[in-house]
Amino acid sequence: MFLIEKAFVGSRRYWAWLGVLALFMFAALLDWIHEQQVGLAITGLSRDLPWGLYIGQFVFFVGVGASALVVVLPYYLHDWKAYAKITMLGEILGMVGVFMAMLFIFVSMGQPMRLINVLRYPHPNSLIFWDLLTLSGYVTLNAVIIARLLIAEREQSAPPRWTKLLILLSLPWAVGIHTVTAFLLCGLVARPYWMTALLAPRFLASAFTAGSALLVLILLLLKRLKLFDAGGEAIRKLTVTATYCLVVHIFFSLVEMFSTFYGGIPREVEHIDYLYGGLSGGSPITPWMWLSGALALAALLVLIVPALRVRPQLLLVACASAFISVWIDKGFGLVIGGYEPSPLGAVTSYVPTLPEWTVVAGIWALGAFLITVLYKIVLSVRQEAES
Amino acid sequence: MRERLIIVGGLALFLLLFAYPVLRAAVYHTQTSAPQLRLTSQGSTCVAPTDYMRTSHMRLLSQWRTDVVRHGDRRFVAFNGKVYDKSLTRTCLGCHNKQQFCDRCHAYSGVSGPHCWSCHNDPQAATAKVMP
Amino acid sequence: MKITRKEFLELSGLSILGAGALRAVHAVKAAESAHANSLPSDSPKKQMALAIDLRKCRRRPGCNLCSQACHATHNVPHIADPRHEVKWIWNEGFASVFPLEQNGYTRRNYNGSPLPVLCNHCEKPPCVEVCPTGATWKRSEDGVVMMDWHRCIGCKYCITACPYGARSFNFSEPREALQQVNPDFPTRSLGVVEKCNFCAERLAKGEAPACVEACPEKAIVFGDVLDASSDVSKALDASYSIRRKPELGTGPNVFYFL
Amino acid sequence: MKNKPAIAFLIAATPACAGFTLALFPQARLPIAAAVAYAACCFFIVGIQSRVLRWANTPVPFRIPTTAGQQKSLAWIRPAKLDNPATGIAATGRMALEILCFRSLFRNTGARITKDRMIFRESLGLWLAAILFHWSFLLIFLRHLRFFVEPIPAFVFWLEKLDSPIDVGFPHLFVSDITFLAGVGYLCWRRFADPAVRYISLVSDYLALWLLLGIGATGVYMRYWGHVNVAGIKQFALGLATFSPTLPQGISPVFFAHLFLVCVLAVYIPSGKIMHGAGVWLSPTRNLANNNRAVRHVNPWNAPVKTHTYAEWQEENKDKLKSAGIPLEEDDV
Repeated sequence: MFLIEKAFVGSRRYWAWLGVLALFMFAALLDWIHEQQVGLAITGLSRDLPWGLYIGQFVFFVGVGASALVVVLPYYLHDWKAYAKITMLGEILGMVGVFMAMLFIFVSMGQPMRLINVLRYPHPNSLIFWDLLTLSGYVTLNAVIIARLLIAEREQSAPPRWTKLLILLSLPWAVGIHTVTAFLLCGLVARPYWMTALLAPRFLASAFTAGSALLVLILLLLKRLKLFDAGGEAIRKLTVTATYCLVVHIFFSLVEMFSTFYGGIPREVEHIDYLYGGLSGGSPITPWMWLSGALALAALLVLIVPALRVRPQLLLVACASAFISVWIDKGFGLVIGGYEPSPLGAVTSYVPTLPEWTVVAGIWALGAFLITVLYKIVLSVRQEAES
Repeated sequence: MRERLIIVGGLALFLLLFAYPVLRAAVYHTQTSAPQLRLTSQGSTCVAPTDYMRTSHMRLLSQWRTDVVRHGDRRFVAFNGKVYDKSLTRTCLGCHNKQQFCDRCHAYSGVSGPHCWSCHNDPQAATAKVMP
Repeated sequence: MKITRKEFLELSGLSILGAGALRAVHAVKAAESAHANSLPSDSPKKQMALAIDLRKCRRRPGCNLCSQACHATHNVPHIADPRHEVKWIWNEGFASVFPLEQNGYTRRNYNGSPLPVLCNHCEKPPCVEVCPTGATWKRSEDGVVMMDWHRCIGCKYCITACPYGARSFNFSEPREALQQVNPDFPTRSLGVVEKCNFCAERLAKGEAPACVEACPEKAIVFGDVLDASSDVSKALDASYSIRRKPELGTGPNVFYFL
Repeated sequence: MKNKPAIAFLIAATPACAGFTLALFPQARLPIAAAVAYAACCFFIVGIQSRVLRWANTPVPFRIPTTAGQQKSLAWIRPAKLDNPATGIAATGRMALEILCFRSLFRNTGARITKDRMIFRESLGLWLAAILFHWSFLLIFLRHLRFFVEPIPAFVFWLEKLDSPIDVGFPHLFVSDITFLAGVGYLCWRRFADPAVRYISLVSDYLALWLLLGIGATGVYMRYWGHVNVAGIKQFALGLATFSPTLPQGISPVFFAHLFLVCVLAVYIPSGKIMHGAGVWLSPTRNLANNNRAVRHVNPWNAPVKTHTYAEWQEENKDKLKSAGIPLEEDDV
C-alpha cells in the first residue's frame, strides 16, 4: 500500500487527535488572515519591539530542527545500534521543527506575499537571505532522506549510496542552520545582548538540550500509548546526551552572565537586568526567567544523578523541565532581552496578545499534525515489515 | 429511468453553465462597447502615443517607478521631445481622472490593478483630505 | 509619432526572450552594487548631511515645527499609541540621544528642550547591511539612505539593526491615521517600514529638506559634507559638533552643536 | 505512422498560422473570427450533447462495478466502503474522489527490477501533472469569465486573488498559469521520454497536448509579455456573447492564434479522448454500487425463461413419490 495512504487509515483516537489539531490550525489561519487585513497592531509587537513571540519561537524551533543531529550523528558516524529504530523519528522531528520555524518567520512579516523578493533581489550581505536558503535546504534535504529511507525500509532493501552522502551532508547543515540563525542576531551593533560570539554555541547547546529532551518525551509517550517501544538502551543514551547538553547550556549561560556583570558596562548589563530584575521597574518576563532558571537546575539535578534519571516518572519530569526551561529562555527571553531597553533607553513592556498566541498554537498544532502523520507512516511501514 | 433523468439534467446544467455569459447578457441587456473615456484637460499631448499607452501603460509606469525610486531619475523625454516629470499623481492624473478614466477601463476589462492607489494619491478623490 | 530608440528598447517587448537571463544578470549586479554601497571605502561623490544647532533649538521650548513640517510633507500617519507610532523626525530626551554625554553631575542636562532626531543616513548603515531585498540602500550619488516601499517585505530586520530607533513599521493602515494628505507624496501601505528620506523628492527639485525650511531659527543646516564650501561644512568648521553613538562605527551624518 | 508528433504539430499549428495570416487582412478579421468561434461553439455543444445522449441510450444490462476491497457481507467483517461501494452514496463518494482527486491515477505504480526481485513503487508523476493541469485549467477557464460577462461577477475577482498569492508587482502572477504549463509540459515530455508511453501514443494524443500547450503559451505571452489591448478583446468576447460581434482596432495577431487554437480544441473535444470529462460520469464500472448479492437485478429485456422448479415437479408427481415411499419436502410454513 501507498506510503501516503497509510496516513489515511487509523483508529478513532488517531482521527480525533488530528481533528483537534486541525481545529487549532484553522483558528490560527483565520487569525492570521485577520492579522494581515488589519495589520500587526493586533499583536503585542511595537515600534521598540518589532520581533516578539513569533521570532522567539522561530529561533527555538530552528534549534529543535538542528537537534536531529543528536541521534543521526551517533547512528551514522559511530554506529550506535541502539538508535537504529529512532534515527528516522529524530530526522522527522528535525524536518518538522525547521518547517515550523519558517512558518514563524512568515507570520511575523508585514508583507509576507512579497517573500519572493528575497530571491528576486538577492542580497547575500543579509543573513535573512542565507537563513531562507539554509532552512529550506535543510527541509528539502531531510525530506529526500526520509522518503528514501522509508521506501528502502518498506522494500527491505539497502538505501542507495547517495542517501548516506546526503545524511553526512545533513550533519554540518544542522549545525549550520542554527549558526546562521545566531549570526542573524549576533552581528547587530544596536543590540548588545545578542552581540556576543558565544551566541551560536549557546544556541547549539540549548537546542540539543531541548531537542533530545523532546525526543525522550515523545518516545516515552509512544511507549505509554503502546505505539512504539524504542527500547531502554536508546532512551538511556538519549538521556545522557540531554544531560551533557544541559550542563553545557547552563555553563554557557553562566559564562555569559559573568563577563557581562563583572565587566559591568551599563549598556550590556541592563538587558540581563531587565530580564531577571526588571530594571528596578519590574517587567512581566522576570518571573518567567527565574522559572526557566529554576527548571533548568531541577532538570540538572535529576539528570545528573544516574539513580534518579532511570526512574521513568522523574525522567519525564526532568525532560519536560529542561524543554520548558529552554523554551522560555529562547522563545521569550532571547528576543525580549535583546530589545529591552531600546537603543534610546526606553522600555515598552511586551505581552503577547491572544491573536499572537492563537497563531503560535496553530503552528504548534501543524507541527504536531505533521509529526503524527509522518510517525504513523513510519510505524505502519515497520509493522508491515515485521508481520 | 432515474439514470436518464440525471443524465439529461446534467446535460441541461452543462448547457446552462456554458451559456451563462449569453443568458446574463440577454437578461441585463449588456452593452458590448468599452467605456468611452474622457480626459479632464483636452489639448495636451500624452507622454506616448495612444496605441502604445493602451497596451503598455503599465510597463511605462513600472519603468518610471524603477527610474524614480531606484535611480533618482525623474525626467522623461517623450517621443515628441517634450519633457515630463515621471509621476503618476502629478503627470498622469493631470489629464486623466482616476475614477473616470483608469477605474472604468480597469473595471470593464477585469484587470484588478496592482495596488498603486493604496499609496499613490488621487488628488480629485481625496479633496477633503488634501492639503491646500 | 515616434518613440525614441532608447525608450523603444526599454519599453517594448524585446526582453521577452532574454527575460530569464536578464533577471539573473540584474540580480547579480544588484547584489554587487548593494555590497559596494555598504562599504565605507567606496567614496561617494557627495554625502548629504544635516547639522542641528541645539543652542538655537533651546530658544523655543516645546518647538516641534520641523517635525510637523516633515510629517505633513511626507504623509506620516499620526498614531496616538506610542507603541505603533510612525516618526521621521521627532524630539527625544537628551539622555536617550546622548547617553554617554551625561556625567551625572550635569545640572543643566537639557532634558525638556527640543532635540530633534532622525535617520542619520550613516556612512555604513546597519539597516542597509541587513535588508534582504535591497528595499533599503545607500544612494551612491549623494549618500542618502533610501527606501523602496514597493519592495519592502516587512521583515523588520532593519528596525532591529538600527541603533538610533529611526525606523518605524506600519502596524496599522496608515491612511486611516491621516487627517490631511499631501497629494505630491505617496502614503505607505500596511506592513512596510519607513523612515526619513532626507527629502529626496525635494532634493531632486533643488529644494532644501522640509525640516530645514520650516525652522524659524534656522537651526538646521543641510548640504554636502564632502564639499568644503557647503553650508553644512562651514557650520561644522565654525563649532565643535557631536554625533550619536560614534563608537558603533556607523558614521552618522547628522551632527549636533550643543 | 512514423511522425506522429510532427503530424499533430502541423494540425495544431495551422490555426495559429491562420490567426497570424488573418491579422494581415483587417477587413476579413471580424467575419471570419466570429464565424469560426460560433461554429466551434455549435460543434462543441452539439457534439458533447449527442455523444452523451448516445452513451445514455446504450443499455447497461449488468451491474459491473470494479471492486478493489472487501465487499459488504457479514456484520463482523469490515467492508471497504469506498473501494467496494455497497450503496449509491458510497458509489457517489468513490466517483467524487475519482473526479476531484483522480484517485485511480494516484494509485499508479511503477515496476522496478532490483538485483533479485521486482518491486512495485508509487509512481505519482502522472497523477501530479494531471491534477495540476486539470485544476489549473478549470481555474483559468473560470477566470476567463471576465471577458464574457459585464459587469464581472465578484467570484471571478475572488478566484483571481486566490490565484495570485505571490506578489511580484504587475501584472499579477497567476500560479495556475505556471502549474498549467508545467502539467501539460510534463504530460508532453512523458510521451517522449517513456518508451512504453511513446509506443502507444497516437496522433490525437499529441494533438490534444499541442493544442493545450499552444493555448497556454499564447495566453501567457499575451498576459506577461505581449501587452495586448485587453479592453478591445473584451469587447470582441462580449460581442460574441450578445450575438453582435464587433472588433476594435489594434488587436494583436497572437490573440487570433489563441482564439483559433481554442476553437480547434473545442471542435476536437467531442470526437476525441478529451470526452473522458463526460465519460467518467457515465462509466458503468465506476458509477454503480456493488450490491449484486443484496439486491436482485433483472435485465428488463430478457426473454422470459421457462422454469420448472422442484416444488412444482413434486406437486405434479406427489402421488408417485408417496407410493414409492420417497419422503416429500415439506413447506416451511
